Amino acid sequence: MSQPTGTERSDDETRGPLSNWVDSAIKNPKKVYRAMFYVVVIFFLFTTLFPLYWLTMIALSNSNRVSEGVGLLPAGFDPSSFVEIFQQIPLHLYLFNSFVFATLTTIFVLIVASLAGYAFGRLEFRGKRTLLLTVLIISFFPPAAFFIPLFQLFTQQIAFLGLTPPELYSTPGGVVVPLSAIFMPLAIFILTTFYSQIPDGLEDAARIEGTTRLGALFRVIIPLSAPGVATAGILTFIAVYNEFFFSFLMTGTAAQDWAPIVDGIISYQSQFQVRYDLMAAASIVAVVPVAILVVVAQEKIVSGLTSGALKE
Amino acid sequence: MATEQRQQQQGWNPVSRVLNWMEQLSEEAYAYLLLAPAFLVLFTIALWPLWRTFRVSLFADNLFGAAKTGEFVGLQNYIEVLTNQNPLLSRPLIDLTGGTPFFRQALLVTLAFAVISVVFETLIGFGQAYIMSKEYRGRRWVRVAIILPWAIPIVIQGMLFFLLFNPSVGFLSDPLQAIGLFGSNPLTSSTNAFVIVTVADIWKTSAFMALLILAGMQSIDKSLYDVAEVAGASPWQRFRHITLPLIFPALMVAMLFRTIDAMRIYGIIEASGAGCGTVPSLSCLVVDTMFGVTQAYASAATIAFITASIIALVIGGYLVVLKLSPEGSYQ
Amino acid sequence: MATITLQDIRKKYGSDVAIEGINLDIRDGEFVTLVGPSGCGKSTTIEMIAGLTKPTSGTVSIGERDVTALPPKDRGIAMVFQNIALFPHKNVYDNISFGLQLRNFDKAEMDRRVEDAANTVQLSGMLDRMPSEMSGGQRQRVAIARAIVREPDVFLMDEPLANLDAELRVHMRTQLQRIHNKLDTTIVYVTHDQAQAMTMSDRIAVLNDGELQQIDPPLVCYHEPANRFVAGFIGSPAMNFISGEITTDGFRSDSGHGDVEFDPAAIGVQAGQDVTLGVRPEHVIPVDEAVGDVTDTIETYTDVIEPMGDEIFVYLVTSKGETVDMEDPSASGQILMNVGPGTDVAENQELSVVFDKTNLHLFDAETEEALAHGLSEPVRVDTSVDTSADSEVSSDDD
Amino acid sequence: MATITLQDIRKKYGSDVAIEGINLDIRDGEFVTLVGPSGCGKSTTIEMIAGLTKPTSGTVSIGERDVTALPPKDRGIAMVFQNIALFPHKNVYDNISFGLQLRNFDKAEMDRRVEDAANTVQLSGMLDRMPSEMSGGQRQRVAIARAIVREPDVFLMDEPLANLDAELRVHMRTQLQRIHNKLDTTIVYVTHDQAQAMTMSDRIAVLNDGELQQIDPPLVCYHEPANRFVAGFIGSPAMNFISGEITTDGFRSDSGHGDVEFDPAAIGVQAGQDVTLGVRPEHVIPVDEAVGDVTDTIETYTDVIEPMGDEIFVYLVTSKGETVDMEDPSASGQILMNVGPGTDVAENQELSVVFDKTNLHLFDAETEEALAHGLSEPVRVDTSVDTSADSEVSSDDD
Amino acid sequence: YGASGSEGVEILGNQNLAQNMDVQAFYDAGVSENISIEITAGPEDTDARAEEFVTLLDAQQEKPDIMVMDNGWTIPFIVRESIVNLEAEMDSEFIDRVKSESFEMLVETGSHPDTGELWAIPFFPDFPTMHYRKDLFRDAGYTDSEFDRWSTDPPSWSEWSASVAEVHDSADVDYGYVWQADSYPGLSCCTFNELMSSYGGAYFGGLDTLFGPVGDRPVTVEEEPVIEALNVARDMVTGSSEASQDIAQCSPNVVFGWTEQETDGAFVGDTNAVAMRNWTYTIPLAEDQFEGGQELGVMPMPYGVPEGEAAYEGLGGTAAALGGWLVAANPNTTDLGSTLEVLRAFHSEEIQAAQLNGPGFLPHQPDLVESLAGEHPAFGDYSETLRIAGDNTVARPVTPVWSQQSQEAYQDINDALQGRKRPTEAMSDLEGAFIDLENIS
Ligand SMILES: Nc1ncnc2c1ncn2[C@@H]1O[C@H](COP(=O)(O)OP(=O)(O)OP(=O)(O)O)[C@@H](O)[C@H]1O
Ligand SMILES: Nc1ncnc2c1ncn2[C@@H]1O[C@H](COP(=O)(O)OP(=O)(O)OP(=O)(O)O)[C@@H](O)[C@H]1O
Ligand SMILES: [Mg+2]
Ligand SMILES: [Mg+2]
Repeated sequence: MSQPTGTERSDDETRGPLSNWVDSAIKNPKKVYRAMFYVVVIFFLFTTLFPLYWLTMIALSNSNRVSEGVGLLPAGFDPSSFVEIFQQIPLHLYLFNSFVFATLTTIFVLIVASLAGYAFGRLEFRGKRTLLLTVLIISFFPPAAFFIPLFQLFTQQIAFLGLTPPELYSTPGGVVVPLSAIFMPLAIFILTTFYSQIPDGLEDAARIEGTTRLGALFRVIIPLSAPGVATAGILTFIAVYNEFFFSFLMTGTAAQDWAPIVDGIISYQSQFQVRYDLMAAASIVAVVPVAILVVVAQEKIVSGLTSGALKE
Repeated sequence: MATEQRQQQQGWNPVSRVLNWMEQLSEEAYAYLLLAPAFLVLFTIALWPLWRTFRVSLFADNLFGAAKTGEFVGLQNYIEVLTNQNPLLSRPLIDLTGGTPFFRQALLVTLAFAVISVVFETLIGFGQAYIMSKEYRGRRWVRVAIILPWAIPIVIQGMLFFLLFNPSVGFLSDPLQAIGLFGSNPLTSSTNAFVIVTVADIWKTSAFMALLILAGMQSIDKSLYDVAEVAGASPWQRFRHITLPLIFPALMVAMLFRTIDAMRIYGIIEASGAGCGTVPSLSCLVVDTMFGVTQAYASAATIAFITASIIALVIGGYLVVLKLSPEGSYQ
Repeated sequence: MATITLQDIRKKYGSDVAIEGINLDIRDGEFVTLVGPSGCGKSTTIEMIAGLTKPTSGTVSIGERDVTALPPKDRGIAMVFQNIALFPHKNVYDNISFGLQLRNFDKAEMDRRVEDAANTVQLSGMLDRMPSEMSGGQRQRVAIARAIVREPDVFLMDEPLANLDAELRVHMRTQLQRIHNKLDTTIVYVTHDQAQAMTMSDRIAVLNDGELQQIDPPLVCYHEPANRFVAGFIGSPAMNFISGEITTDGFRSDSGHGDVEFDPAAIGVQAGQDVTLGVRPEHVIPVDEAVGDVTDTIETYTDVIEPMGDEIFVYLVTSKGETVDMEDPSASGQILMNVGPGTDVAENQELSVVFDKTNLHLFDAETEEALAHGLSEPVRVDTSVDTSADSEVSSDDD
Repeated sequence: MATITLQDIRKKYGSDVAIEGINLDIRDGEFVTLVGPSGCGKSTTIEMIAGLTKPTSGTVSIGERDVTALPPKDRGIAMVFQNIALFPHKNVYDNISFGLQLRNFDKAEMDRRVEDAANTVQLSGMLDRMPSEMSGGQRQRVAIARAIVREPDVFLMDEPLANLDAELRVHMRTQLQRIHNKLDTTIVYVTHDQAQAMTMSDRIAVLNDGELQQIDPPLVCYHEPANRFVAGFIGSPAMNFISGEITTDGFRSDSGHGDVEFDPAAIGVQAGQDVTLGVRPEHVIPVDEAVGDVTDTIETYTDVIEPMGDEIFVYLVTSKGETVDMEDPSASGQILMNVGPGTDVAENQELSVVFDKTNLHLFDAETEEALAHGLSEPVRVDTSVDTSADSEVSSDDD
Repeated sequence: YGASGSEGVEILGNQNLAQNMDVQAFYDAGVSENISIEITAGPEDTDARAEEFVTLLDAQQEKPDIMVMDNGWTIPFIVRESIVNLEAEMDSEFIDRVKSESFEMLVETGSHPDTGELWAIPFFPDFPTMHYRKDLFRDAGYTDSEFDRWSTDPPSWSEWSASVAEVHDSADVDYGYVWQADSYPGLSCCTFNELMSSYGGAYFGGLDTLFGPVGDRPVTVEEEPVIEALNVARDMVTGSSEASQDIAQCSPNVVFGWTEQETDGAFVGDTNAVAMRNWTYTIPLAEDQFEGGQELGVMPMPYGVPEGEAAYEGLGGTAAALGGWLVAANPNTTDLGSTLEVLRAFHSEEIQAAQLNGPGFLPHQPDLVESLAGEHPAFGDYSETLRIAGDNTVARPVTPVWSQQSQEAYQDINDALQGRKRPTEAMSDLEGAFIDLENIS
């Protein structure tokens, strides 16, 4: 294999590179496997990235030539939309608002859901099933079903159990609080699943070393569930960052009133005219923070976290 | 001994006193304590509003005055909606007469969408998770690339697919028309628009599946694969006997929540330009009814609860068919 | 004060009873080894002392204090787990120092202690490794270091040396004893290794099927096993058992080989009682080497011979041509003999042997309780006193 | 045909060398045990045979076929892992039958085999349990059953009996031998248990620091260790070493205790050469029991006495009042003696001992290679032949 | 961030207004200098704007003080009494002046349907006109005389469709006449509404019953003129000659999925169509965009049947759907006095001039349209056309249930256009749905 004989070599030359490859592939099926793997990778990259590529082409197109059709290259070339998006509206403020919502909600959800996930995943208690079902049932409802009472509550029109909360409308609280509740069931389920898979032996070891049960959760179980926690975090963050229903209705339309990024993006749309190039450019800009987050967080989704831990 | 003293000193600190108190609790009491914050949030922010919304659904709509609801009518709203007698609904919810074409009935559209999108997203999610889990140069970028669609706001996702299938801007509808798959106005034909909406959703949300499946895969102890390999398992058998059962809980969570989400589909329908008129879904009915200037709150609340019940039926079926308890294979 | 007291401890897993009801008093500074067959409840017992498993009923006290409801962290214990349980996300240093970090030790003191502990387990160069980059034995040593670095009142060790080689095992054994002496720690130790159990322990607690069989100093367990189970379990290779009955002038074996003469009255047994005679392999002696008070000659044939280096196991059968059933070493008609390395034996030979009468044991066939130890001047075993009280008495002499 | 050949195998983890270059020929149907200190590379070697770890260089062949690039599943092996690694989501039955299910065995045959294997490991009643509901030893037995049920050509077993008690260990040992004989399987076995290594193996391969020290039948390793390392490693308790030098009429120890007279020429050493004398504890004999060819009397004092039941370890020091350093058993001036259980010794006594001259070993102090085994009629060790070739020759006689 | 101060008056409009309106005009119109005025932008999409107002009124927000409302959904706010009843707050002399001087339809869509009280002041009207490419028509032999005639006296649909078809045949553009027939609110309120009107049809039997009383008016969508209008629209696209009039095939079938912005793209952006129906805002766009020989022509919408031949009073002839916006006051404002003072200014010539010159919004007073728009650089050439079109507007029947009815309507209309239902079948379905909704109270 490694040392082809002279005749083979001359053979190869006449048959060309493809059949050479086929030949060596037959001898070494790993090669075929590798090649197929890369084909699959490229396929997935193409399907996920192509629409984004095209979005970039729209952003780079000349604004009034978009409607002529944008192909693989921009219609006209006008990168100025990336500047214009900041001139028309304070896009950075919208970005900041969404970022604040997403960060606060993600932290809050991860903490509260971690406690609940620990209880559901690792403790035995009566009513576990029922409570878990209750959590699930909350996500059956269209968000609109929660909206009006919360809206009235946050605008101090009604009281909850006799209490009137501070006016949360048009503050981060008005978005973070409902979104926390809405994205909590998913996070609880994810964390429950992952926490329950950490072997008891490791928690036992931590407790013997002197942690409380809660300490074991934060020092051992959460670090070892990093893939699950990172996933729950990414999913929640992105969902909130792009959430439109509550963040739109619970805030004003202006960046100063805590309007979210999506509000910013759609304001490039006027009644009869849509600046696709601006919307595209703005959404590309808006995706950047998320992309950075994903780059960072995906490092946590690594394998083998529990290998070498236990003999069993 | 030093350790001992330290522990005693800790005993005076109020924080650790609380922690100590928690530590003494029985497992059950401790579980309830840990669940308290979550349920406090869920109760105030979710259950309580639901209760209020439910109450609204028991009253009549009032469209012509300052008050939004009229007299108490009990379950009348539910009966009217379920028998298609509520004129405020733009689409039949359930049309048993068969008179309305398939893709114009909210329930059927919703179910079809849920089934198709969840099936495809699961399959694609598996594929994506697989390539994200392998080690090779540039893996981190592949991961980012695959997750990116999930990071696209729904408005942009909608715009993107609207434009891609827009006969004048994009270039996808021409070839599809040429081979006869699409009509000339894909976004106004319910069937075509349904396909577009579904494709758009699969494009975006496969990443959701992929991420959860990937996380599940990464939590598997590698030595189990060694054992399986030595036992003679082929790659498929390793997948079948180790990967699949061990990611099953994570997969279930992913599928469960995707199904729920798919059955609440709304945003992409509006954003892609197809519109609730072309591809009506259950959530479309809720939002249209609740937030139009008509402000038919009672009808909207009714539909919201009916939607939730339908989802509950489907998810219940899930749990029964897959013989899952909600806590699944968590033991 | 770190005495450990288990009172009427029972533990059920669902409907499976793991521990049947154990009473155990461990004195301050004592080194008690739990032994028993796989699955007998050793780990369960140790986990209940640690507070990781709640007993179904009964109380656990450590140093006078009832700790049954106390969490593990407040019990002042360190533990080596049977399944090792290293923190896979922490390197060796962090694994070892974890308990110290929790107690906010200062860095210098922590470094010193970790360095010390790592030296003790001969891992000093490996503090930066992750558990997944270590061999099985190395991981086990990290687990030991993690426990000893804390210098607690009580050590619980569940097979801490299972994956170590003989030399290291000896080394660790001495180290543990040194720590034990230095800190005056109470140690509860689980092992399957007879040599460890014999050499390290103040007392050995023998468990079987969730019940405590005997707790006594090692040699008492060896020489005066409380019942047939302990007799068979302690000592490797195991004791030979010969079933038979009491006659008016001693023991008559069912097979006719291995009769022993003594006065039944001296040990309070009656003629006709079914009993089992126990003789350890080293008390089976070729007749030409016999000295002292021995039984009558037994004609046997050698079957398998296993030279072990420092001793030789000889499997004897009582009738010619028979072969030893290695799977059931106590099958009737076969006897295992253990002789010194210089002894001249060959397979399939005739060989006359005798039993050393001073070291014979007699057990009731039905209750399996010991009736007598040593049949030259038989000593009657007082079976009316229960095991744990018994141990209290007999262990006083250590 | 399942011979196993390792050729020039090297394995590095990053820059750490785990295996230095090993050549190993295992014959079809042979039972080879790998022994060596913790971390010496036993598991790595076995994993390379299995194909779980790729050697950095060198080739692995199984039954004539070069399998270096072959995945584990195509190598026809079954393996017991050191870390057990049961499938946590499968019950005992499914864990054991996993390999059979992969091969689509029919249900009846599978049931039969699983039942058989479960019986062999004494777990027949537990087929429905989940691994998490079992004790450490029980899990280990499941792992063994999972391997033996497959009846493969080659068994690789990494400390399969570490967590089992003595009785079960003996039982498993016999079972494994039975399987070995019945199926004529080639077995590569890792253990820390000397008794297992001695009784089960056709040959023992001693590894140290990633290098093969000796591969020979057990008694050859015991009686004719290739070097000081093997001499010290094989045998428990370990051999005593006394450093000294060759004089014209034999060996003179540095401490003055333990001189031996012999003719240096007979073993080809020269006066003045630094050497180490090795004597096993059982070859240290109280002078009054001495028979045969022994050395001159050595005056010693007993320090610690460890009665083990069937034997007694006596720690001797050569000058009065000194105490034994248990941590360094080979410290100069101390000698470990192993005597029979009847021997009458007490602590802090004077005791004259002699060495059995036929069982003394001489090692080069520098290279640590063996120079001679037995100094009554000294046998010269031919050091020009390298270890592996050596083993080929010496193992022929088994 | 945080609560807006109560100082000054905030007007919530759109981007265009916020950016291009000269605030000074308010002071010129007499608003006291010590009232600060701020114009902010809300969502551009009309439905989103409506939702925004619903929520901020529900939230009892103090800001904005003045809301710019689409005449398509002002009446529901009036009926729900969620805005200020201006007739109760302002002097009747001013109210009467507004009522009499403004486009009548705008006034009606800002008044309470039961009492006729004025709740919102007209801001600007909007209506479509027919845009066409004079240069292409010239190439096909048409001359300025026709163009001049059309600008005040539009052709019938029958003539117009034939002309467009003829021009399209010879011109190098892809599309003939482009218009908006997507299944969207614009179809029911406007495109089809005006077509139906010019054929003498109506949803609820004429102009008197446009704004109610709900449940007490006839539903007339099954009548012949409505069906005829549907057939005309279909014929323009399919050429199937189902209408009783001769209508030439002149439109591409993509119009069934098009809204304003696609037609805009085709006619203005890509200069790729012969003619287009669109709102007045496209006139400046096209003026701006057209280059070389390209030349814009504008005329009122073609008619179906002549005025007077229609069964209902005021229908037939040229008809343009009335869009337009009103301004209303937030009842939660902390300074109602200043708010009313600013509102009053909207009905001044200064403001109407400023809105025309700034954001390009036409005046809401017909007589100002001609005088002011005549000088406007873009509208100037077409001021008479605009006036005629403005005089012939037809409003949508806004009531609290209109939003639902509109939805039913555009779905059924689009179904009929696309051939998914026969026109009669679609209209009979629609009649059923309308009656159900009429009877809801
Ligand atoms: N993944 C790894 N990375 C770095 N070093 C490793 C890795 N795995 C093993 N080693 C090192 O290689 C050497 C050999 O390891 P191996 O597991 O073969 O030892 P072993 O002989 O089986 O020891 P034990 O008896 O303790 O199980 C050890 O020193 C170990 O620390
Ligand atoms: N979670 C559990 N559920 C059910 N039975 C269990 C569970 N844990 C242990 N057992 C059973 O309890 C008994 C005692 O287990 P334990 O672990 O204490 O044994 P052990 O003496 O430590 O054995 P080994 O020497 O094999 O480690 C065993 O028979 C075991 O099968
Ligand atoms: Mg155990
Ligand atoms: Mg190993």
